[in-house]
Amino acid sequence: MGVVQGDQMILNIGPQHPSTHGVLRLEVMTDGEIVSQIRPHLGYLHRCFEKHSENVTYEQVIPFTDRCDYLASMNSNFGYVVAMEELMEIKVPERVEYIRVIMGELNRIGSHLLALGVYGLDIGAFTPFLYMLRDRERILDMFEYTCGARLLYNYMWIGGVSHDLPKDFETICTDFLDYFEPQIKEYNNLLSFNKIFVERTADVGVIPADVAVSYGVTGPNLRASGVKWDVRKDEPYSIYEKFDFDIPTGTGKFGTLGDCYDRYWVRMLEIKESIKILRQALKEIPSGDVHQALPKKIRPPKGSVYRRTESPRGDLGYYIVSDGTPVPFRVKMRSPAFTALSCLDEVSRGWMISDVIAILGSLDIVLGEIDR
Amino acid sequence: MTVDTLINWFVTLGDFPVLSFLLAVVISGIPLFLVMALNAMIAVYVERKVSAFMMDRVGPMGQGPGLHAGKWGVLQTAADAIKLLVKEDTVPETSDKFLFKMAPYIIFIGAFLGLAAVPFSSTLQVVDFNVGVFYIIAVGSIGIVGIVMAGWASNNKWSLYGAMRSAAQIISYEIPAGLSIIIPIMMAGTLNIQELIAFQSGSVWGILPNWIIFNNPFSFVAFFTFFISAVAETNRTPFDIPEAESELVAGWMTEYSGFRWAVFFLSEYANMLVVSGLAVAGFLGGWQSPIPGLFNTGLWGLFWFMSKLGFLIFVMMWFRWTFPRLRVDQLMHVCWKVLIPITMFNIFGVGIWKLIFG
Amino acid sequence: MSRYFQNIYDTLSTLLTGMSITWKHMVNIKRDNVTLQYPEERWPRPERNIGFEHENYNVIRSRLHVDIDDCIGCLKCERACPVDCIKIDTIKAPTRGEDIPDVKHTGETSNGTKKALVVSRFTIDMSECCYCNLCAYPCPEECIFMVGGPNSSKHPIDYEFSEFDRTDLIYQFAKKLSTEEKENLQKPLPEAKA
Amino acid sequence: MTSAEIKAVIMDQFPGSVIESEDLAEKQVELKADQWFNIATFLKEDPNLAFDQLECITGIDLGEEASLQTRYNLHSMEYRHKIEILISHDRKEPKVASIEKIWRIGDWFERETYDMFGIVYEGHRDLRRILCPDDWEGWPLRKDYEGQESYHGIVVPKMKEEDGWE
Repeated sequence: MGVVQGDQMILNIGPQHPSTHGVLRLEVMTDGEIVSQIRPHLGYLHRCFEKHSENVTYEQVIPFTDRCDYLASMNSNFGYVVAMEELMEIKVPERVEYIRVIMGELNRIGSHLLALGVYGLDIGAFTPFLYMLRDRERILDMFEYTCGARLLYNYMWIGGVSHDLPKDFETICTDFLDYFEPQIKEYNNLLSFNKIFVERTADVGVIPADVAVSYGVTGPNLRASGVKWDVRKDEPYSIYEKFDFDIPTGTGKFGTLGDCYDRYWVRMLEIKESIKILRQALKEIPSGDVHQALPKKIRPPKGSVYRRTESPRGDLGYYIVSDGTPVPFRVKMRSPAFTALSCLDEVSRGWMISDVIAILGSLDIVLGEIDR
Repeated sequence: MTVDTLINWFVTLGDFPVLSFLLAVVISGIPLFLVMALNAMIAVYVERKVSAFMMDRVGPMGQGPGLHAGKWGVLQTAADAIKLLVKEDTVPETSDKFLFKMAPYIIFIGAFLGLAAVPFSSTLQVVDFNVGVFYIIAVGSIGIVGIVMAGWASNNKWSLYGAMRSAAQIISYEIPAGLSIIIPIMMAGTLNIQELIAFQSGSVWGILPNWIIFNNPFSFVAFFTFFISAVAETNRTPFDIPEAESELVAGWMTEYSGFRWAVFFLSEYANMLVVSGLAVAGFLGGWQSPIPGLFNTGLWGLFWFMSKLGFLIFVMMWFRWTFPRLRVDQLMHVCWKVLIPITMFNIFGVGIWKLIFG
Repeated sequence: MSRYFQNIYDTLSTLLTGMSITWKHMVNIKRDNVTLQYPEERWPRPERNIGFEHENYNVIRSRLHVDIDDCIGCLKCERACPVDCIKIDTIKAPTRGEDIPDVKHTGETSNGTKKALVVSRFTIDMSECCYCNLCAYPCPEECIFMVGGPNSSKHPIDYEFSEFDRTDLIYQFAKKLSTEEKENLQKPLPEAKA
Repeated sequence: MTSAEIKAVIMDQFPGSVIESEDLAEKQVELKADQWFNIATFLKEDPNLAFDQLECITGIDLGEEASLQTRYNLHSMEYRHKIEILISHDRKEPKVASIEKIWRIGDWFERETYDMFGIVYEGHRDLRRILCPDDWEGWPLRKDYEGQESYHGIVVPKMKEEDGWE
């Protein structure tokens, strides 16, 4: 561990801590409050997702993908299923594509809501967290109408979805969107423009664009550093080309480009974009049978595929190798939170302990996905 | 006032001055402790309900079978009290046991002494010092010794962080608090709290009560600087950095549980009481009634004092559930670079105002 | 210098707007209250009629239940389960489709298929079940399902089945067969062959 | 640029390092392990290749006796083109040059592949296990991996048959 000098102190922001967003141990070398080095220790939540998926059949892997990123499991399913359909060249009916986009975007709003709410908690504001969770509950109810589960859905299957939308899902969803849009203004007045919140997050934990790309940071964290990269626009999958929405990037609103406030603000703007997509998707959704393209026996041809999709935390990549048998030969999940956490050490040098918590919160990591 | 009357009464019985003094002090101390306990009970319940209502939830409600929390969760505080009394308060093995056990009592003494000078009404005041305001400010800083002792004794890094932060915070916020309480003293010309309140009787421009807050613009600003530094002194949001839940888990209180933690809790709410009592007495006309002419006889004084006190404590809770938390260096920035210059300017302003308008 | 006062003005205005929002929420709590008092008021589960016909599909995720009379022992659900929490043992029935009263085995299922196997053990370990509902789809007789939803008339929804002891969560659905009943079920087979 | 062109560029820059084999998909390029570090720096520095984002490093065990393989997915933010590079290692002592000096995320990806397959990346600043505990024996994702009986006295249960199931 190296000789610990006089006032150097090793502080364990340990596996059990109110704001590590999961089971993560940060071994922080500090002198006084200023942080000189952070060594994250992972693996507390390692459940051998990749080993499991070598012993279960292709469709049985889906419940495991749910449990990796349990805050956005719809998008995790979506990524796995899109990769599998590319491997097996299955063309999915139009209605299923629309349902998947609707579910993916709703799940993105839900995940961002929780990320922003918990970020307010890390900075010390209790009330926005409650408001955001109250609205997230309404999204979880919609998921429950459709597939029965609130958090871990196993809803998207290879070649389709398990259940069609309930009859009045469109009205329920549009009611939610109409109710939810003015709420964003309230969150902004309460938290986003709050001077103390701005003081605590502006110019804190700046990730320059090249460091972000070199650390493989993706998603809102990368866009906050000014790099305009979104898999939905740059490597379009499913029917995302049909919708017009734009990609919000960081603008250094209250401080330098790529600081904690930008990461927070990009997520808030992304919620507005997701609402735009949802409104278009709900208007144009065709009818049709969702079980039509479900293959009876899933036995993909020999070969491998690497497919990326845009999860709320960034590029969620699935590298699937199949050897012709109904059991996957190798499934590797490239987790966006894993790369986001890797840059924590370099970014939070020289900041104070309370800033480390702020930076960690702004990266919006989920330990289920990091440890797999 | 009660201590003096008791002493005079005992002396008439028989001339043993030391014993009568001790008796008087002990007898008038007991209601003080009751006020503290009652205040903590009510404040905990009100805090739960206020925070709940602000977050679109309803807080503790008495639902469910068997033992539950009373009609609107009224028994919740009783449940808390029993829990804290019954719960085992552990003393960590590696901690400095003597200091660990002493810390709660020192913090309690800090709050308890301060309460002695709070003027609940024209007659209801335990001791009427002729240097009341100075006494409360001085006694307010005893608590820091207890906090640092608690932080150091529990021998864990988080508590040490919490203690260091709270020491820096309370000491540095003593200055703006002291400076902004000078303004009522300058205007009333006395340190004695009862005379300070008496000075604020009558009305100005007919309808407005003659409180110091309405007296001139500088004292109006001085009330807010005093209130902000008072919030910082009792470690409440947005200055609750010592026991920042999301960083230091519970700061210097982490290792405490059971009754010792209850004492900390008691003295936190008592500190809030003392500090807002001083704010009310200094700026909002103590037990004077807001309508100048009417309702200022006998028990009305107590009612007005308690309602103003209640409002200020509610505002402190309102702060807690709305604002995020400052960082330690920002806290220092606000104190040294914002509050102190403003209070200096206020003192200068009030001086000029008194010279011109007498 | 002006930035200093601008800062103070910003702080005051944003903090006051924040406070006004919490005040607004506090004042009309009657309208905005979201919490339910759990034991008395329960959040309605989706089986209430919100726009889809219950008869054709079951979307509920709750405790698994098996109508053992309809189960033909095809082991499809055991293979479909990703976490292997279903265990089934079957014994070859002496004659296809006849009831065997002494072990209370019914020969035919409700929709008419003749059973060739006697299910001697059908256990589901609900403490390991991940509620993914993958086992309900392949069942030819639709005899394994999650309680509630379309079948809530016979089996009302149940998601509060917590136990004190973990092994109580292992549900046995097959009828109890004593050991000698199992023997004499196997014994007659050799005579039939001979 | 399509992956074929990128393959051609690599071939003429580093002759003899590309291994031709038929069952490779069009977008994959198999390289020998010896010059990998220079090729990697070339891929990153070259102006018209500019692979500045290392998407993913996947370790694969190709079968009981077959070799281990590391697959690098590279992507360029500028030109939006991608390439997948495969490097095989023999089972006994898999070794390859580490690229974490070039792409900083390589640090953690390589540590994870080392943790799961035991592929040693030379020149890595601090190669140790990232997900499994530091003193875990064996490489979990290899096909011939046998879970250890007990870890620090905690027995690793084999199958659920014995406990609690009658």
